[in-house]
Amino acid sequence: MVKLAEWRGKEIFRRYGIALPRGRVVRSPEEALSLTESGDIPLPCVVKAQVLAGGRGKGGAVRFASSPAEAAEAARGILGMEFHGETVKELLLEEKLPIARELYLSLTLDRSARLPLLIASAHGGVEIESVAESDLLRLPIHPFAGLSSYEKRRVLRTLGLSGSTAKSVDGMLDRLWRAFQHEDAELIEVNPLAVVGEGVVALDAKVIIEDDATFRHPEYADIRDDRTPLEEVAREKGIAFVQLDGDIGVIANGAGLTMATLDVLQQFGGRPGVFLDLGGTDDPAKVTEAFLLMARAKPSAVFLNIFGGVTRCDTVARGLAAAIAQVPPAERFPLVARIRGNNEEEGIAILREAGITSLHELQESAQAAVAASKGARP
Amino acid sequence: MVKLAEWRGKEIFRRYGIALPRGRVVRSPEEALSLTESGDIPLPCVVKAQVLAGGRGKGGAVRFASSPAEAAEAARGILGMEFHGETVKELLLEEKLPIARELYLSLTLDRSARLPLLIASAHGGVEIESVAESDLLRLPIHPFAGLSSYEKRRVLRTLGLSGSTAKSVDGMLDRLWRAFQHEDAELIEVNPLAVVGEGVVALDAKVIIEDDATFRHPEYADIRDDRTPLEEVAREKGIAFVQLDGDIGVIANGAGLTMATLDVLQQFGGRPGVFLDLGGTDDPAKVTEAFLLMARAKPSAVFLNIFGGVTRCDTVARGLAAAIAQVPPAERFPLVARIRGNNEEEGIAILREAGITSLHELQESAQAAVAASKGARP
Amino acid sequence: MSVLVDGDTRVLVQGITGHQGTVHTVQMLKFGSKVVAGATPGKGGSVVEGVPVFDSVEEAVARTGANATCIFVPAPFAKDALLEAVDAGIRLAVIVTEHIPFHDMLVMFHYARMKGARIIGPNCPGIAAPGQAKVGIIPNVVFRPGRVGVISRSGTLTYEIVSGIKEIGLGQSTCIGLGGDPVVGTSFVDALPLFEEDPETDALVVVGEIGGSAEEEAAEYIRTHLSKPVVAYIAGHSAPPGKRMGHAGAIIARGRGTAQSKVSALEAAGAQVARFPYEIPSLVRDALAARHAK
Amino acid sequence: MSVLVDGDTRVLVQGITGHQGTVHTVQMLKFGSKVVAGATPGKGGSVVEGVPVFDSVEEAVARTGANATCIFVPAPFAKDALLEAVDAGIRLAVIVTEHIPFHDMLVMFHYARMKGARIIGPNCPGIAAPGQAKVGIIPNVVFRPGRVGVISRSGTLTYEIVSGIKEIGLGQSTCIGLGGDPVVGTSFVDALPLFEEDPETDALVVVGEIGGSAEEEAAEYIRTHLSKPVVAYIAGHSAPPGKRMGHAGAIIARGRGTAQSKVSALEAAGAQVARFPYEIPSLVRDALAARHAK
Repeated sequence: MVKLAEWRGKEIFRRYGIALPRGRVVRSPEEALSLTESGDIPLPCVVKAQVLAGGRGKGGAVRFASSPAEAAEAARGILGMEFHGETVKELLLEEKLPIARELYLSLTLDRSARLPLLIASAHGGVEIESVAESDLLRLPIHPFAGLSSYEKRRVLRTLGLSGSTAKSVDGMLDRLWRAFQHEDAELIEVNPLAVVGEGVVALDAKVIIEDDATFRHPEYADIRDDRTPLEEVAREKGIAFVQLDGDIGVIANGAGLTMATLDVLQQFGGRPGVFLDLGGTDDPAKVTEAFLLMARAKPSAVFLNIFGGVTRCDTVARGLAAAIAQVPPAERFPLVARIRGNNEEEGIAILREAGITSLHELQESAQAAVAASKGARP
Repeated sequence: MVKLAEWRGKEIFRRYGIALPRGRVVRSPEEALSLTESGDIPLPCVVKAQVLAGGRGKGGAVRFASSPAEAAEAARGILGMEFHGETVKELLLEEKLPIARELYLSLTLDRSARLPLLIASAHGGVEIESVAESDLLRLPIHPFAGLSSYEKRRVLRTLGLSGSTAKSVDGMLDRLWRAFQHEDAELIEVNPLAVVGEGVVALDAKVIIEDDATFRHPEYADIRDDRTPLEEVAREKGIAFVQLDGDIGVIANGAGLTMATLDVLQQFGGRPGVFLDLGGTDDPAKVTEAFLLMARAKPSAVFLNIFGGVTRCDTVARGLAAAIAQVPPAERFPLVARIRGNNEEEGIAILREAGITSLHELQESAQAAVAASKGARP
Repeated sequence: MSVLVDGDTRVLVQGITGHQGTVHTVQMLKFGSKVVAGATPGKGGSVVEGVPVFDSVEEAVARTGANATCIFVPAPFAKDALLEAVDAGIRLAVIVTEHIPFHDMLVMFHYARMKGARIIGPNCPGIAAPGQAKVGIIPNVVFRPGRVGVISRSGTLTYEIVSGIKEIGLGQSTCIGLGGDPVVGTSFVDALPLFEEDPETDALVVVGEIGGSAEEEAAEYIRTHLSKPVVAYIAGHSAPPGKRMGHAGAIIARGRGTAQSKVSALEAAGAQVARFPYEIPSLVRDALAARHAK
Repeated sequence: MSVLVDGDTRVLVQGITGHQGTVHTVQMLKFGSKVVAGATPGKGGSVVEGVPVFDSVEEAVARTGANATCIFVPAPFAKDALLEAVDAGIRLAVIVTEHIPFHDMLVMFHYARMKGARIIGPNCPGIAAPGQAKVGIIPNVVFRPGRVGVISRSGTLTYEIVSGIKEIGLGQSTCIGLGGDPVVGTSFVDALPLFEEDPETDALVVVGEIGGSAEEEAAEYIRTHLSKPVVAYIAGHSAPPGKRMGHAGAIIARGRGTAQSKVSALEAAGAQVARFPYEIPSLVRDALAARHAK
């Protein structure tokens, strides 16, 4: 899931010919000053923090300016802000347009229907979750037919548009659809879509690109605005690594087993703080790397819960044994291990040699991990 | 059916990135001389008549030149030639490439399967009709899936290619498929597709664009290389008008009825010379125009055979009556009329007022028309 | 019973507010069809010849229970009209519109098939079952209820032939004009089984044209599956090779699709093949007599 | 009997010459599956673990009668592999490959459905019927023939649960791992009717995850159509909203797809919902006992 900052989303919009306000990215108050002084950004203008979380307006991360000095002041006020855990490093400066109405459009996936879903509403400019279901049009689009004119007419009726404004939205719908497909987007959201004069303009852009499609779009592979530094390192090594609020480290394989492991730990009073999904691997070195990465997260204890399938128990045991030897004494932590499934006996034997006992039951091992996190020796 | 001359087809190929020999269109021996002298067209080169009929090589409409003088001489020899009824007005001058093998590729329509059909053969450079069925690969391509890699691999196996030549054809197949779809082609044929060094080059290009799709491709609407002047006038007026070898004119409505009418005339010893399909119309003026156009073809007699449906009998009768008054005495011809179907009685009455008797049976009226064409008064 | 349409067919007319749409709505109503709705974007709320018009097919279906559509919209918009009908749940679409690009029709055909909908046409006169319903534009005057099924690739030639059947005192169970385009939603082999299974049909008339191989495929089907007598006719014996005769389908290419190839195939399949349209009615009468004599 | 696969299933392995393809071919053979062919472009003529390898699926099907495929090819080529299999007439495709873009999967899903083929997966462990056949990668050790059907969105968690069922002396009729991607070829509501109709299945285990609404739809189906007892488990109770938990599917968004919403729906549908995986085996035993007591 590659979430793009507003300005990056708008760069995509621009490539597809979607109407936008005039705007520029700035990273300092000085830039804001000079772009408004030069007229590159007309006044009055909007200064928007480039963060991924929503609710920027209410949160003070969007300000208005009617002079270059105000623009610089607004930039100074927003840059460096902490906004829902993100530090604001970039701003988008845009002309402020006279908005007649605010509408909503998005394209996403309807998992049940296995179809792209177009959502439209005449009630834009607010969080779409807060709009009543009866005010939303949900229109599944079949990829074999594409976005048909009749479907666009339904959208226009929902938005209550006609004439040249309708025509402007009609063209935009085609462009959004093309962008959704060609950029392998998970989500394209325009909220608000502003009626300005006879046409429409995308005031905001929320674009999420599918991670799995980055082999077709290497340009997105480097965009990683929503990851912590350790998550980023893990990603580079091809390990799924997520940081949470607790203190117990979890190493498991497979999303379902990982989640079930977290659930069980929590049930016994533990607080999972970081988890790491090995996925399917048969490379002990990857297990070693994962374990060392886990060590860097400084967990109070680690629970290794592996069910061997593609990833065999002996592979995990070998990687783990190699890793333990490498952890610096200062970074050591209690470890509870449970390995089951393919090559279970070999794995258990290898762990035993490394001084680690593999427990059999999920329940007892989770309890042991929680106890260890609270200071008991496993 | 917009048949494109080779050079026009190659212009499309170039737009889609399909590899071609270096070439230029010339319309005089002087152009051929200067382009080869300047090196714009490298020597040796090929000089090809730009006509729509096949068999140019055997027919002397393709020549080779190894000096500018020879190029000019070849151009002089070919320009102005009559080739299967076409006068050669344009030539394509192309570099002569060192050809290792000649292959065949085309995309067309499989009517029965309702799917585009890719045809490939390792036996290129000859008329594809002469290639044994066992040496042809016929591959239906589903529009919902597009041209898949596995299908391209089948083509490459059929062509006996591997390595970089295969890669070159793989890319070309994607481009041909895109051109076939995006240009609304009825046929795209590359014969021969030449293996030159490690790659492939389209030595010839046969492209037919679908008439019905010209609303999406206005650039093709003006290309009409395969029509006689009268057919061209008819086309501008929206009338289907075809010239044949005989002398009887036929005006009918609908392709099936028109063909059946021709069949019946021929059965009774008549020779249809021009036919005109009114199609569906309810505009008497169009009927008048059609009739006057028919007059310009100087038929020995005209058989009007109408079964009224969308085109009502009274509309036809009205248009016909108006037209008869406008035909100059020198251009008059015997007329046999048969109008049936919707508003038959009104139509017959209108014709009667204009001095024309409508016959009832197809057989008797066809016989009358044949007799009239041979000098008998209808 | 009849084929594909009957007294329960509730017809929607897409493009009802256009000239042809209106004219043929009147004719369909006169024929006895239940034309329950029209659809033209932007014209919702109006009434044409007593038929309510809706902005969308979805609304028309929801409000009137329309279950078949007759499409008259211009070629550039026909694909959209068909997709709209199919997505609204309509399972029979007669497309009268001509000049639809076949690349569009490929998508229309496979999309409709995927959703379980049948297309008749495009560029076709449609379907009519005398005494039941008509969806299309075949002139009402040529019909008379009876037991002869007619399947044809032609328009006016069909009228000529159907009319001839009426003139000798016979009538039709159902008549389907398939359309002459290179890509049609329903071809002979799709339509033949419907008539074979129709208890109201005693004999079949198959009207073909040169070009393509639909008649050859029909012959194969007739040979292997059909128990009812078939009278066939192929237009275009005298057509010169390679000349376009009007229908995009009527091109002879590569030695296939000639009149002779089609006639031979049909004769080999046991069909009576008329040389001229006016021979058809008596061949049908003979075929019926032979069948009843059995 | 079993579900979707049985002793007549003839398995093709696409990507058999890759490491995972080879490893799991061995495991499938050990399980007792008839792995009859492999396909890898350019590797035709070779033999992997006694299984002949072909350049194309078409050839593999023609030569070996393969009627199911197990796809291991890398994500960028998975769409092509699936289309090739479907076009070659294969009607059951297990896609093990992970990281297939969902836009590709949309085309794959609808193309396969159009052609009457079923996809299991992608990013799934596949299907196994102990004593019959396995198409996929679920470890052989967890199985034992029996009468419990298992349907799961997870991989390793399924192994854990299936293994638990075996440890208390029960066995499985068929186990299907649906895969955890946002677009899967077969979802709970597609798989449930197969088990309902399977005479060899007495009880069902449904293993879900947070994200999406597949479990809620399953609950609705269970409530309205299922006569057999269902034990369910949902992973992800403790997952923080909005965090990606590994599977693209496991995202909680817009207040839908939470563990609580799924558990409530399943309980309302009459399923026994386990809070933890290790509770499942005994709940299944109780459900079977109650069913047999009836």
